[in-house]
Amino acid sequence: MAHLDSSFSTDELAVCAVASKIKDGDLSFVGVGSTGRAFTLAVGIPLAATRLAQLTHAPGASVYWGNLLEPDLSTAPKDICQDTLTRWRAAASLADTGIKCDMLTRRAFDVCFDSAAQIDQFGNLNITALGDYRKPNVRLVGCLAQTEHFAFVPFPIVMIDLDKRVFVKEVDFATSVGHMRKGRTRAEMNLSAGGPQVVVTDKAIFDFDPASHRMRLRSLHPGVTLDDVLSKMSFEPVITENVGVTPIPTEEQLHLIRSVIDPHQVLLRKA
Amino acid sequence: MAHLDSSFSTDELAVCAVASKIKDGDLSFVGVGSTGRAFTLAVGIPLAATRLAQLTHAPGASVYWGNLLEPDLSTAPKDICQDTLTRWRAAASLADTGIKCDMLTRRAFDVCFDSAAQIDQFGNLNITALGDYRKPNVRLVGCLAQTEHFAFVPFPIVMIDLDKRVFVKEVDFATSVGHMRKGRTRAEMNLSAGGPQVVVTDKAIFDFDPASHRMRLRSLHPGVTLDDVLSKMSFEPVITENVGVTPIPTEEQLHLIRSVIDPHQVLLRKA
Amino acid sequence: MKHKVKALREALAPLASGQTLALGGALLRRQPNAAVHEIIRRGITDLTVLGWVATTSLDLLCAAGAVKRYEGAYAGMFNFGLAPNFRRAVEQGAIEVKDFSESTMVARFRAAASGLPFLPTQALMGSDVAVLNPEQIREITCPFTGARLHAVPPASADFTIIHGYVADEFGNVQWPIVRDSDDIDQLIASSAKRLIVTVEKIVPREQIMDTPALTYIPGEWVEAVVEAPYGAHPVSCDAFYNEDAEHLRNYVAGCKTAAGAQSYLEKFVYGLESHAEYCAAIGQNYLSKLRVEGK
Amino acid sequence: MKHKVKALREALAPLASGQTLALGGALLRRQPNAAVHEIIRRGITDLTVLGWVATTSLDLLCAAGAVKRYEGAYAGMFNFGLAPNFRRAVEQGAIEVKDFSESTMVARFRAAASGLPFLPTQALMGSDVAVLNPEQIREITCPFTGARLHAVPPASADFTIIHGYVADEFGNVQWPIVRDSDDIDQLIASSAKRLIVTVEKIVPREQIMDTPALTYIPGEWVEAVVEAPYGAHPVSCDAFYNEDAEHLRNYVAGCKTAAGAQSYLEKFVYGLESHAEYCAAIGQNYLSKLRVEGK
Repeated sequence: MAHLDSSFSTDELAVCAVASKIKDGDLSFVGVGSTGRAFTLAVGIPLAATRLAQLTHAPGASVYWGNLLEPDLSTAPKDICQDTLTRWRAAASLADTGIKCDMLTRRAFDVCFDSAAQIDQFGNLNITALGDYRKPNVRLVGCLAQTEHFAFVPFPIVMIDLDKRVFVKEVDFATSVGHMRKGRTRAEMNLSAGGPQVVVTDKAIFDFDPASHRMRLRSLHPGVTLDDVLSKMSFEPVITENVGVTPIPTEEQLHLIRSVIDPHQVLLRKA
Repeated sequence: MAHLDSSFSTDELAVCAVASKIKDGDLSFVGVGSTGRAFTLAVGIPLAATRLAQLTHAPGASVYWGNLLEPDLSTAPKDICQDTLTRWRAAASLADTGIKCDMLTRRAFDVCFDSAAQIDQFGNLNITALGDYRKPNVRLVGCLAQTEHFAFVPFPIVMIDLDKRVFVKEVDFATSVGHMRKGRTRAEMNLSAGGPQVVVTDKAIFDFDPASHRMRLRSLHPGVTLDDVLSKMSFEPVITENVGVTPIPTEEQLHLIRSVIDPHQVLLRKA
Repeated sequence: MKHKVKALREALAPLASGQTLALGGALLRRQPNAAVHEIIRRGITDLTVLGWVATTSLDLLCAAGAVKRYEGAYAGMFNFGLAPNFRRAVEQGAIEVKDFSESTMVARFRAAASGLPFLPTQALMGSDVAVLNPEQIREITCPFTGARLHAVPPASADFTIIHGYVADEFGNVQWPIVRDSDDIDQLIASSAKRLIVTVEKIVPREQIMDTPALTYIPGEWVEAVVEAPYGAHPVSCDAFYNEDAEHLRNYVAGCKTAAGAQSYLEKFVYGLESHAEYCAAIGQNYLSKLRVEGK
Repeated sequence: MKHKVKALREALAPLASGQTLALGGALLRRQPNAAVHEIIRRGITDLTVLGWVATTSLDLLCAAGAVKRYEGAYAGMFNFGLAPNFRRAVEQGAIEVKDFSESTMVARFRAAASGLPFLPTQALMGSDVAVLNPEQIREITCPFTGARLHAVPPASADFTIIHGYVADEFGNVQWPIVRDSDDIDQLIASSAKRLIVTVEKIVPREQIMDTPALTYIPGEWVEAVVEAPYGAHPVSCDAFYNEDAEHLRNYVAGCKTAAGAQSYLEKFVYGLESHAEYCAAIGQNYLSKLRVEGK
């Protein structure tokens, strides 16, 4: 563990990319996650990134994870079973989740993290149903608070691996509203500022073009080609001249992630 | 204390009258009261009456007093300072008063107790201001939850001593709406069933005439004449043929009040 | 203040097919599974289920064909995947779903708890949640600002079932000081018309009365309280026992088919008479290994 | 997660005349009187005060001529009578009052806490509370049932001040397990834009982190936390000290006239530099007799 390898995983790259978006004092909404890969994307990377930000440029950053407000991220978790969460030390565990919902709707969060089964070119997300909503091909989980995330949080970060069936032209069901839906802008739908700001994938990072409201390629991960990316999307993102390469983690960042933040590989599971 | 006097006080009479209105299983809203006589009327008599009902015909009756739900009334209080309330044993002391307000508005109470600076012939109450609301002769306390009491509780019991300045033709300000206000019935004001059901005074007991919506004399306390009563009211109540005499306390009731319920005379203070 | 302890069967006797049932619990915590087993044994059908973030309780009812409609913010098996029986029934068109987001489901329970015919929300603007549910999500205008909002109706259930930690025999339910508070059980309880609470343990009234601020569901809201230790199994009751990961994995795998779901129900529900028999079938020794108290 | 401990003067420095100020506390419990003394010393005027069931905090501000408008469910001195300075100012037309009932004041703080431009209520039907306040109480129609209701606007304050029990240096405020919960301090705190909390004692962060469910105001909501022992005097901080009945009786008697109110303010506010001087003026030995801890 002490001996660092200068190579890094895609998840470690994502942790550093996400950490760079977190500002000092930011409060981030982190869900309790789901199974396997979805846990890593929705919980593991966000928690590791917040802790990395705390340890580097944003000592005052914090998270609301599950119903733990400012959980102590200095102790690396050994597992994620119920009792570990029950006894996790935190600044607050308010009486019910309704209080957290109020914080969402009164815009008390700065950042949130979202994953989904579908995302479209305008950043609409679907975690509800694939196919016809009333008799779907695949019934998914519902909404959780992801509808609120895009309605009320200024800086939602989407964490999804690139996949042609996931990055679709138009979502079957818009659980969370992006920058345009059925030709209507957020303002026309009575939504204020918000919607997804960054999409972090395993191949590239995107944001959204203010003019067209469409997803825009910002950087390719090291060693990834534009064709790699486009071959995994069912729509073409906006591509400008200044597409960069996603910055690689520094030795210091890798040391912190591997030795301090997640030594038991609970947050970033080995593939 | 053990030797009982067959004579009784007006407050003891009131305790027995109120107790007779409390049914088994009733949940009563009792405020935290105010100073002197108002405390006896709004808190002392209601608590003593509920305890008397518990000890006689209504073992399942209970109160929500302040924010104590089902306080232990079996221990007679020695004083009413903050710490006595803080440490009063109870079944529940819910996280905030908003939860009690929800219980009011969803009609979870059966009975409530109200006192006021003015009550009029239709049972409207005023605890807000005497004179012109915008520049009052006497500014009173506001509303508390008394507006909700008459809007949402099926059986409000009003506790007021008879007084010409209190029993007025029309209240200066209707904090709580009775059976008619400015010529409009409860239904016309979009209020459902409720409003004051009984008015217990130091001279007589009243209810309300369903036809005219006006206060109606039900019984005179022992030794009180109709003229005594009318001389202390600024309006004439409905008077039917069957005006009775308020039942006097039994020896058993007096024993319970004096020796078991309030031996330290905290609830029923000596005049 | 009435003695409210009942047996599970007796407590649930008034529940009938076709009614609306609200379920407490959140993800893998305090799903009222013992009560759900009893409802399934009763052969109840055509329920409208109002949930929050439901897992096993809802999915078991779906396995038994007891549900005709679900309204909630989530239906799944948390880190064990999608809810297999719920999913199959919805995909077959056997269950109608009305989705709500978390804050709007909270608003619906709050409306019911405060006796209001609606509450406003701005969470669903532009979302297909609103577009596809004009029955329950309607546009209104703020009379002060002119802002456009949606109204959502109260989550009004005929019956509500919650699994709590401990209670006295009058139905006053308390939480431990260290617990996982990521749920809305108190709110769901306060919205109930007829509330049945199962608890891990009935404790002496004296213990409750000493710390009234730990009571989160007062007996005044409760119709019946039932002692059902391990009443949330196979999910957890935080501060008492962990989720049973092995059982949950087997459940999700077995319920991939309708036939598999039927054999699960035969083995753990239909074939048993009571919650005590369920605990015996799971094994008391096995269950005790899930316990976390005193850690 | 930021260090938020400040001195009272520093914490209140951003408050300016003409702003809207929400006050926590209920009757004779946890009125933020130390903070109110400081506001009066600052010479702040023209405040709109949003209260709940306010006593000393409001009345002191009225004595100092700092209030132009009050909105709340109560203003008085509980069992010590009417609020003398509030009453005089209102009767002289110097203060405009907008009365609300308890559930509607709760609705207004809830609207602010959840970012909504209004909440509906049925509590004020027919009451002069509504008839005389068309500015803030407007009729609306339920889009589901057609029922007539009123809308009330959010209780939106520029600043909010709460007196709490204990907090860590990051502003996480906890309540004791045995306390008097008859208030809406958590709700008022959650509705705040800029929240200043005074507490009896700053305690180590470790103590807070062990029992996160006892935190009722998280530091994330707090702009500054101030250690102010006896910060609610002359009212009580339940579980810490009782109300000072003698002081309150003298206050109410003395404030029967404007001149009496001025001499009270000279003695206990203007003539002192800080809360520490206030406590010294009252007398530490005298104060310690009000304590109830460990009883």
